[in-house]
Amino acid sequence: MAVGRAVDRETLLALYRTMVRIRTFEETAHKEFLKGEMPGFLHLYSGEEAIAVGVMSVLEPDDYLSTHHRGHGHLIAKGGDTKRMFAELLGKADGFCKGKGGSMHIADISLGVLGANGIVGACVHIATGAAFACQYQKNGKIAVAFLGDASTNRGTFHEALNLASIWELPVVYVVENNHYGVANPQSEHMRIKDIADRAAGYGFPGVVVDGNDVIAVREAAAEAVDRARGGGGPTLMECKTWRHWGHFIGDAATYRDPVEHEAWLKRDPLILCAEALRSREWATEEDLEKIQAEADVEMVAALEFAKKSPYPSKDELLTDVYVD
Amino acid sequence: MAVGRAVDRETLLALYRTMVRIRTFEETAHKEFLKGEMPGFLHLYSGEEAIAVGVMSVLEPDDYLSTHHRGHGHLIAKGGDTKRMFAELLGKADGFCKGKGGSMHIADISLGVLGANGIVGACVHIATGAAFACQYQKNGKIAVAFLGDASTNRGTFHEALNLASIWELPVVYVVENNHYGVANPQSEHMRIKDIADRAAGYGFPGVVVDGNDVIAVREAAAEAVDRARGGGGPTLMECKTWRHWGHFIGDAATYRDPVEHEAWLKRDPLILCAEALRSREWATEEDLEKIQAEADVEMVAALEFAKKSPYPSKDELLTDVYVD
Amino acid sequence: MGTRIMSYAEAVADALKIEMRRDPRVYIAGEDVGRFGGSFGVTGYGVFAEFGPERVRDTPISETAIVGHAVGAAAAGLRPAIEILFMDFLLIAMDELCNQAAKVHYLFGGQLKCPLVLRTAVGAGMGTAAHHSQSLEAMLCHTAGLITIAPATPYDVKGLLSSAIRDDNPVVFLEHKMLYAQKGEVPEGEYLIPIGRADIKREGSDVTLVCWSGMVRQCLAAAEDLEKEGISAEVLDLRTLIPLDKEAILESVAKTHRLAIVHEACLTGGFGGEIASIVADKGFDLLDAPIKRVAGPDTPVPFSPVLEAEFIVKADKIAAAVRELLG
Amino acid sequence: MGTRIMSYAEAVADALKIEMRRDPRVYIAGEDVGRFGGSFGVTGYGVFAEFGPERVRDTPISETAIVGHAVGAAAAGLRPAIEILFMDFLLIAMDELCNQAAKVHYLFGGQLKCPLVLRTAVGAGMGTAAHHSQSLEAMLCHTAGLITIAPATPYDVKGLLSSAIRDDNPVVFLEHKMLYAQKGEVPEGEYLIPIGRADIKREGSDVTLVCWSGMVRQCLAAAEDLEKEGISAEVLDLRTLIPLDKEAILESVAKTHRLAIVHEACLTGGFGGEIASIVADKGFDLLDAPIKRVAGPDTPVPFSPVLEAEFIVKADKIAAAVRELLG
Ligand SMILES: Cc1ncc(C[n+]2csc(CCOP(=O)(O)OP(=O)(O)O)c2C)c(N)n1
Ligand SMILES: Cc1ncc(C[n+]2csc(CCOP(=O)(O)OP(=O)(O)O)c2C)c(N)n1
Ligand SMILES: [Mg+2]
Ligand SMILES: [Mg+2]
Repeated sequence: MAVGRAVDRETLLALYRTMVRIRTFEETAHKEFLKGEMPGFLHLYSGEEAIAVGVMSVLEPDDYLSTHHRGHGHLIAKGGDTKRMFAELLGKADGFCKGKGGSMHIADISLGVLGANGIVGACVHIATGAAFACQYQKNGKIAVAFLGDASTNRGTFHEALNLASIWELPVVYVVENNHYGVANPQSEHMRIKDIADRAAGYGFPGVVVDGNDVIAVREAAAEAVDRARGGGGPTLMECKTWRHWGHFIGDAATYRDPVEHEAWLKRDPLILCAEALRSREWATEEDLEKIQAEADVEMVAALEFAKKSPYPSKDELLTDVYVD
Repeated sequence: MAVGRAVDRETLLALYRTMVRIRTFEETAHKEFLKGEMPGFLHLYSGEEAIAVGVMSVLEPDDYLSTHHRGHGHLIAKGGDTKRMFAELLGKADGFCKGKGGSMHIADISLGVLGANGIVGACVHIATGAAFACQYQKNGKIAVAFLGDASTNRGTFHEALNLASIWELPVVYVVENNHYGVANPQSEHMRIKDIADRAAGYGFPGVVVDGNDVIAVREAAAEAVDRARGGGGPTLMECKTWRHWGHFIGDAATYRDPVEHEAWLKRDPLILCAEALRSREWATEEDLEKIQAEADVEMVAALEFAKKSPYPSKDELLTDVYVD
Repeated sequence: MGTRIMSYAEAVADALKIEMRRDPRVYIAGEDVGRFGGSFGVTGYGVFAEFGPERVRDTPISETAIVGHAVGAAAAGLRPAIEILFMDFLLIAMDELCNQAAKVHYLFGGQLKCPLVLRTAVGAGMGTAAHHSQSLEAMLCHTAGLITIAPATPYDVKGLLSSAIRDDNPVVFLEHKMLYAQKGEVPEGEYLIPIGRADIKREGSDVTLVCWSGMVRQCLAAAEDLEKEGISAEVLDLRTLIPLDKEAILESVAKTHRLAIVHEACLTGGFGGEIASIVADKGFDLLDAPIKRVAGPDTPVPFSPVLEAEFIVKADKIAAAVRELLG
Repeated sequence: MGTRIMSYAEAVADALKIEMRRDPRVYIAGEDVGRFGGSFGVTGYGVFAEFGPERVRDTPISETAIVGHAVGAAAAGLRPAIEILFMDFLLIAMDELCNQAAKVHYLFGGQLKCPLVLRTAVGAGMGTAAHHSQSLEAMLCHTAGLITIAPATPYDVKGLLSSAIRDDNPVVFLEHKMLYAQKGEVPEGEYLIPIGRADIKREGSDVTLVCWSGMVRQCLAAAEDLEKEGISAEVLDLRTLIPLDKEAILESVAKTHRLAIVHEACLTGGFGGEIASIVADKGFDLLDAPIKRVAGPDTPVPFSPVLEAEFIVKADKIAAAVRELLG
């Protein structure tokens, strides 16, 4: 089923709202982490919201996706409940994974979200396999993988994309090119400028997209999703973007050029989307503030919920190892 | 040191002689295998001789190479002693590996041959690492990997080529595209026609070569080798070719189109090279027959030597596990 | 339905066909499993002929994709029966197997199942050297979340493969390449052998020989030789390694008071250690003698026929260890 | 030269610097080991500063290339000291490590050496869940051709890393991430601790606690608690797992007649099995009680702090097992 590409007022407001909710979720988690209340690693999606939101806006509710360590935004954009997400981040019993997974393994399988993943590059195979299941079952669904620029140097990327090409699978590979692995800039982890060019090695289309422009992402995603659903096989979609913070919280990102950083901050996807709304006169300052205020309220309540949620009982250590 | 590209009479005769020696080695092994005298798998290089011989003709004696399961030709072309090769194929004490490796692991390290390998795709990393050692030691050497078409679908191919590109290593990747994995034709294991196109994903040159024309291989290899030695980084060289037999001896290769097979047999690299010699009037029929006769004598003696060589003593099972 | 004499390879194919008829979600993927019929000929026994290229799928040489895609396919409702040609190549896909397939159920708090079967050929004996001969079951048995099965007979291989395909957990199914041609009586229709149940392949009273896969034959041969000397050896074929049938092991040792564990894999770090440890803890008071392990040497598998023959544990070595235990 | 108080992480860096000064063939490669200083900060302790990007090399996220290229580099005369950030990721490169690095010396009949050191961080305790917390030493210990080292103190880590880098075999060097910040007295200059030699970290006469890496601290704490109850526990830190110091284990058991083996890794298939098996064979007559293993449960490592804390073996569990042994 092809999705209408035209972005009307309601749609753009909805996209903006989801982006604001992701940002607010992330910055709430950020503060909580700095207080020392959150165990493990925290990789924030702040600055990359347009990608998850733009892509998800053209997916059907039961399409699949798999993602990587920076996966909160994808789950929210697919409809994830932020209460249960914060609970997972705190290792609580009400978390989606009963606290067993945490930030790096957050997932709501009922939404088709086959999980964030602690292994860089693992999601590429998982989405490919899910896409195969869709094709095999002829159920009209598709799958999307979200992955980082640096992850495209893993062998899994190569093997998965080649398999998807051979089997003509209904899958879209969305590279979130934030120009860095951890501290390693793209120019030092590969010798090409556009990762989309790698699609040529597999014989399917690769496209470069402004990953901070939610409308551009949505348009490119619509084309890729239509291709997948229509039996046209995979697409590699490279979205150029920038993370606002270090690789994880605790990384001051001193390896980045401050001038470049500032320039990217000016192209914050929320700012760009707000401007698009304003310039079309689809939203007043008040409307925008209201969206932010609602997100603030949601996240305060969600975090509150998570804090009150109990820890899993110790017996949970031994459950879910095998299916009985 | 750039190698002269001009092919004079002496050079072409030498190339032809080595190709004939490889073919004769392989067909001698073939017969022996059919008699049941050779354990394990036997993957013959018959039909692909022009590649090893053409590439090796522009290498220096102490350059490195690593190869795959179909690796006899590379060792002979690098100067390997056919007596010790047959001994290895028979699992004898005089084999290069004392009989511990066999056909799939044949190697003469003193010639820079870092081994055939039972793991498809492993040689790509090994040559890349050896090339790094050359660069690091600034010793002017380079490394070459010989690999199959189907092996380029492994993740190792992707990771190694990307690393070589980033580090600008002096390495040449020679894909011996015989159009099949085991029974899987190229059209079913990848959706692109020219594997050389994959180089674009790493930002270095890829070239397509007629792999049955030893002069063409030599010329393309000279360029790639000069680039590597001159600090210009890696090259992906795809040599189109055809194996005369099944994947291993015992595979009747019924999956191939007989018409296509016949067409390729007419382009047997030995036939093409012989014609090149004749048309230039660089060799008479007699000269060519003499080369074949010498190869026959060599291989009879070499096999004889190998048969007489003792098996390793049983104690050898436990040696060479660790370096003391 | 009656029984039929069939080879171990045919028995594997038989189970595949029965399960694929029964459940359309089951498909096969691997290198050259399609028209070529598999490098050990398994899918050539009518599997490809019956189910065709949609359900018996050739893959590129991409071991991480074979295992990795299956995790996603299983998560999205299929039941992959994938093949890694030689177990040695499974080392390429350990991340997909051990970090993904084995862990997704736990990681996501039970939200996801990963019902896949990974068939692979183990063992030495074909002269194929160090990259085509290993028995690496110990690595898998250390991975919580995986089931590991290693049948020794045509009867067991069929019944256990059916059970494996119907199980909701990821299963690694080890087929010994020197057993493919071995024949035996096999029921024609469908039957299930429960996962996790060992089988006494020969009763005995003086010593317990715990074994699996290719070593069952060697233990039976050793037991026959020992009988001539008046020594009665019980041969306990584990069949499934994880979950391990500890009760069967302890029961047998309670009867014989002596234990030797026999495996083809290298001694050090082999799965024999697990079995010995369990008995040295829970069965300590049952033992009249030290626990012996008879296993491959700590070396790669060599190519040369004389060395390979020396590598593989044979009946004589097993019998010698038993004599030591009783001497 | 005197000694200095330094952390385990600094001690690792110290050994790297000493060996890189000593031998220009030694170089480092890994993800973010360069200017960033390594994700655990190790190369940030002056290693990158001193040796720069030529010898301390950032790689792409390409674990098979990190390990695989090192085999070729070692074959061509270098001595790579590579890093795989978390041991969990080593599952990606098991083929390069176990099929290539470990086997090339044997495969090629001794023609080739593969002197490489692979440093990697193991263990739970940071709340990083199932893909960043594993202790997978048992898989390595089952691979003939590899040396496996797992030091527990700043002193041991420095002396053993120097020995590892000078060794001509492939060595996997396991650094426990919860030990990086632990401080201790370390000689300033170069010194070598022999590979394959266990160390009695505390003498005792009633029971032997065999342990390594992160569990040494827990065993020492347990021994202290037990002392208050009049139980004298010997803490034997293996330090090197392969080659295993069997003599030291058997000697200690000859003295104490009781053995508990303690490891953080999951119980089933863990390296504890190997140790128990050796003692149940060669030390059977020395034993006055069953052999106990105190180990992680057979589960992935969970994220939630309460579950992770439950996963990790602590002194109280060890002491309880000892009481059972003596009770
Ligand atoms: C296989 C593997 N290697 C290394 C890591 C450690 N690691 C986690 S995130 C990361 C960088 C990922 O970069 P990229 O793919 O660009 O994603 P980004 O973090 O920029 O979104 C690294 C090296 C890992 N988790 N898994
Ligand atoms: C990692 C791995 N997977 C599978 C195999 C089994 N195998 C051996 S050769 C081969 C086909 C190789 O095809 P290609 O790379 O084109 O080389 P060719 O045999 O055609 O020269 C396969 C699948 C292997 N040895 N290693
Ligand atoms: Mg990135
Ligand atoms: Mg080929």
